[in-house]
Amino acid sequence: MAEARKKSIRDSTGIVVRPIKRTGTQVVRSLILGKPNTILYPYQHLKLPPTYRGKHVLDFKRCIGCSNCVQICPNDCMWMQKLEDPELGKIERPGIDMGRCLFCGLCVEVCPTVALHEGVEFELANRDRTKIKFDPRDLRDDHYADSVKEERQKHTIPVLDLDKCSGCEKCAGECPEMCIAMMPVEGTGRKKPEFTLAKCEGEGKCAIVCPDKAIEMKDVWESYFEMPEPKFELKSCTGCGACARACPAGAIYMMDMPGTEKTLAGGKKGKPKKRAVFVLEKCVGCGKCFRACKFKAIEMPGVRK
Amino acid sequence: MENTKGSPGEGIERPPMNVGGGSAEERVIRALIDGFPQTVTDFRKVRDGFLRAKIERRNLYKACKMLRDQLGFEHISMITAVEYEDRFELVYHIACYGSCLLLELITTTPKDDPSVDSVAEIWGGANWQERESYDLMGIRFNNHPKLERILLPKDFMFHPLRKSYKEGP
Amino acid sequence: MAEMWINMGPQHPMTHGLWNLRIKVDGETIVDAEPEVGYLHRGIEKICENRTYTQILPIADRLCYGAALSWNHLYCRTIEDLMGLEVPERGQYLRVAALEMQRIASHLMWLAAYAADLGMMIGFIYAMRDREIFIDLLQAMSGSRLTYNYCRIGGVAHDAPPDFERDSLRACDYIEKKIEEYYDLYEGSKVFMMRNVGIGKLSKEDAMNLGVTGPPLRASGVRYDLRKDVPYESYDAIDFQPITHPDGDCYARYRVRMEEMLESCKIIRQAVTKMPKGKWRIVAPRNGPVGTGLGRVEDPRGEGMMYAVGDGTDRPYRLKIRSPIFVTVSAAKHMLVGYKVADVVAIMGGLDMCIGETDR
Amino acid sequence: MNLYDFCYGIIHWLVDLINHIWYWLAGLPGVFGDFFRSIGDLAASHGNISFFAIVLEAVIMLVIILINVLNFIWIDRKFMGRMFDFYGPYYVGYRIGGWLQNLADGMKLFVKEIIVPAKADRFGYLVAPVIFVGSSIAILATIPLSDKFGIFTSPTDTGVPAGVLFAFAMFAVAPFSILVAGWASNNKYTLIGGMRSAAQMMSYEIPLLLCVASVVVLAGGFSFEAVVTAQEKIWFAIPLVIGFVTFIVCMFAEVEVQPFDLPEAEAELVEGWTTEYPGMRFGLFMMTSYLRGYCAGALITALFLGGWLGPSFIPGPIWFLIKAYIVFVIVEWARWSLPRVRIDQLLNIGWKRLMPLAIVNLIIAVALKSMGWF
Repeated sequence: MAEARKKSIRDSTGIVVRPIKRTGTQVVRSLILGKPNTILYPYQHLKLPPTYRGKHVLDFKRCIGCSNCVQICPNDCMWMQKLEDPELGKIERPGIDMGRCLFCGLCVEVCPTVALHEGVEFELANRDRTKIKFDPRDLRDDHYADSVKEERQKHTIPVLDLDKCSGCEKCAGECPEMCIAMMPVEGTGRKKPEFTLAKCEGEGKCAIVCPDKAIEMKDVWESYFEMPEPKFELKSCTGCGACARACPAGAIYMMDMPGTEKTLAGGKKGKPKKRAVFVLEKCVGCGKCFRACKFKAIEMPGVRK
Repeated sequence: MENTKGSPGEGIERPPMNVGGGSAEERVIRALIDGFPQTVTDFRKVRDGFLRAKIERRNLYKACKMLRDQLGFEHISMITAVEYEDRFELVYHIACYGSCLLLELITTTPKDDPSVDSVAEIWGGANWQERESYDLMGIRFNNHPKLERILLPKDFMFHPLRKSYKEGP
Repeated sequence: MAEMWINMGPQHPMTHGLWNLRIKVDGETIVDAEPEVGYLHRGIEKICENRTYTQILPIADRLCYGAALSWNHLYCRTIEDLMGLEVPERGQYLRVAALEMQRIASHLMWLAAYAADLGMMIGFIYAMRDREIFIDLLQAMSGSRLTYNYCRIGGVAHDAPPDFERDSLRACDYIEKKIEEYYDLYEGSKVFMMRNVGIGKLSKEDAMNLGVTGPPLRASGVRYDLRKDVPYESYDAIDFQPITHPDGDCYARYRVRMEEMLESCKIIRQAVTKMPKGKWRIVAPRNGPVGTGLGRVEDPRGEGMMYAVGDGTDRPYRLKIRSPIFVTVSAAKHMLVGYKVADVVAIMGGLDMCIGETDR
Repeated sequence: MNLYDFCYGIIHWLVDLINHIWYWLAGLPGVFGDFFRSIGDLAASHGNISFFAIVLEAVIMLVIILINVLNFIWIDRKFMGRMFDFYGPYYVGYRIGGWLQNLADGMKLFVKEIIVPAKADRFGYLVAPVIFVGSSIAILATIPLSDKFGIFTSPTDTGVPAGVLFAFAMFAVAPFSILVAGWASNNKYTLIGGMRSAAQMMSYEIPLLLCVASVVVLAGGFSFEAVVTAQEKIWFAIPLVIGFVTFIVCMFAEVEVQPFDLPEAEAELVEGWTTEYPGMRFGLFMMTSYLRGYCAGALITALFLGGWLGPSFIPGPIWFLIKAYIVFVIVEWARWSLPRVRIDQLLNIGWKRLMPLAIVNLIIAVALKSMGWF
């Protein structure tokens, strides 16, 4: 039909009639047949799709305060704020400065526990610049996250709680795909089960058989971004526990190393030195341990201080 | 319209040597190596339709002239200036409409004397790109028709894309 | 008559965006023209050197506000070439569909600005109204209306929204019917033809030599379309024809863009129906390898290229952006000389200027 | 019983009312009484009453026309809105379709600050709008809405004998004021805008007046009443169809409507010659351009579409206004659907296309007249 239109200019007889006929039918169409194309804004609102990237919504229960979103934000418009919450205790949640935010949606994708979402509210104008710096409490909405269909797949993996684990190796024998291997933890003389998650099918036999309930099957979201892994050097670790306290995901446990007690003045035995042990399945790659460690015991390639 | 899979750029007259797609690459390679034996080094075919070659800056101009006249490379897509620790690298992407080829010519210049012959006479499209490289990276193009700053104000003293250019002016 | 230099810009209703066209005028006819750019230079190439690969995605969107998605996609292609990644099949088809919708939206934005320049407010309003259809489709896919940030390194951000296929097919039928109406509105009126036919002629040799690419090049008769000749994503699995026009004047450029919109509808239909199921995204490595990556894409305005140099860290060492309009504008002189001052509007409007990408 | 009688009656009744006071004061002793009695006699004299009657007539006509112009602005924006597929003015006075939007705009322009550009020529800058608005309103003086309803000076009067001539004379004063406005505001672009507009009007004045000449030849008289009554049997638009079309196209150029609105070409010159006029002066210019739109409509109906002639169930003036509205809507319709013409194309359309057509039309008119059909 485009070729049919290929008329030379000379015989475009309509000189001015055809465009007028065209606009005429448009008047008829919008006056009599349908309503005009526009909506009367303050009284009528457009329905926005659920994927619309508007004002952020934060689920306090899901968020673990790992500051991944703060690090990935291209405009540095997020900051971690320490809060005192009645039921969650002392927590750290991100606040957003909408004045700088460019609504790119990267923070929503990098969040390991899918706590941060972007709602459909876009009327954020305000006369006072400080009022568009939203405090975490302003962004809080604990049941918005469940209503949103999340595209990332969830798969259940065994999660180890090292304090309860006594190193009895029952889970290693039980696992049908043999993906659990008991690795000795250097210096502490105890053993710790290492999971190769690629082979794990997630039936949870190891969780059932574990005598002291150290292994628990948890739903973990797949991550779209490759997150850095911490590497630990025993030599320079003084066992101060700063990294264990800093880790939001609880992936670092302090285990004491027998035989390193120093004899104190009164001949009594001092407490044994401690060392950090990493459960890498829980790690979300936020780099907080790397920044907390003052003795360079933890290496993370590519993460800046 | 011509037949469905007519070779693109058919409507234009091309130098006689352009025969068939596959052998076009060999022909370009042979022509360049015969024309400039020592100066064209490590010729590589990255993927079909994309060649890469290093060339001395001495006879860059002659090579480009030959590329346009005999081998039918009518379009210079992009001129990039990259600053390394010890050298400047100028990457020329030259495209041929006839056989959909893209040639990446890389020339290096010492760090202290970043100057190279201008190809603005051969391809009109290179004029502004060379001015931009001069403006942002400080590479002088000899006998360029109008080598001035294009993006930055005329009285700007620095070349911002240099690694040494850290904070504001 | 004394020749005098006139400044058409930088703040002028004819220039879409901030650039200045200095024309030397002898009476009414143009003798010489010299465009000046650089008023919107944000130093994006320097910014990208201090950001990680993922953080550059939203910056790449803001290169050209008219076709944000095609620049975002070009950046992703460059980094995928640098890292040697392969995008899953569904991701490629989603990208092709989104890119073609962006092309139609960008051409409609051009048509709106072009009609408004020639004095037809009605053309502006119609084109903007029909562009809304595609903006809504892209909004449902990616989440925002102008800077979509839809492509990710190694795939696409979100899957297609529910009943995406039905909506896009309906949108294509709607826009094809509307383009038929536009032919009445534009080619039907002799006044429009008087202002366009034979104005701003650019010969084939000049177009090729001066580095003009995209619709203005195809309007001068060169049958070269990157989507067809250097197929990327899944364009080779889709059959469509690049549009050319022998004349090379303003009318030819208008004509090429209108028919390209119809071609894009054909591509969208095929892409949407052939879209396979499965993953649409892979996890990209955090640190890029040492080496170089090249992306070459058919932007609605011409041939967009990016050249990235990686140095092993998670930030690019150098990212060069080749903007089609930056080179096409340098050829403005050849299109302008010999025509009237009132034609500058039509000729420069025909190039679909987007200053964001010109000045970077 | 034409408008003059009606106004004469009103003024007469008013004067009698006031004279009661004078004659009551006339009862004062001596010279004071005589003084008030003479005022009373003067007021009641025929000259005084007819003078005020004509003033009242002019006021009535002006009020009617200005209400129509406001209606035109509203129709234009509403009709254009629907043509552009949106609502048009809606919020201000939404029960009557946003009609009050024009008043709101007027109010807004009233409160704007009056700025005179520093280096502008003060006298020229201030006088230009006065001439432009004055001459445009003066066109309306001689256009009667019907043989009974117009500005007449005696009960049996049927309008100014050379009404058509006067109307087009006033119509041609505008280019002078546009030139002065463009030049006086001391801005390069408005100067170009002013000159372009003057060139455009000059080149379209001649074919316009040739068409008018052909109409007057057929009608045999210069007054509107003669022209309209001559169209009793058949409207002049039918025999002189070429003249009708040329007249409309020339009116497009005279009133600076879209295909020919070179002076306000947004693309090249920002706003043409009204750039430097802020506030209510710009409001006056804008309102006057619609007023001239009405005048164009009125002249087309009067000369070609048989002014107030029409089946009698609708009174004369209403017929006149209906036809004027229809012509205006058609002008707007074409205005919003055509792009702008280039300056040289504009001039060669004027001289090479319209001029011959106008002459051919004049020949036809003379031929018809000499064959005695009219």
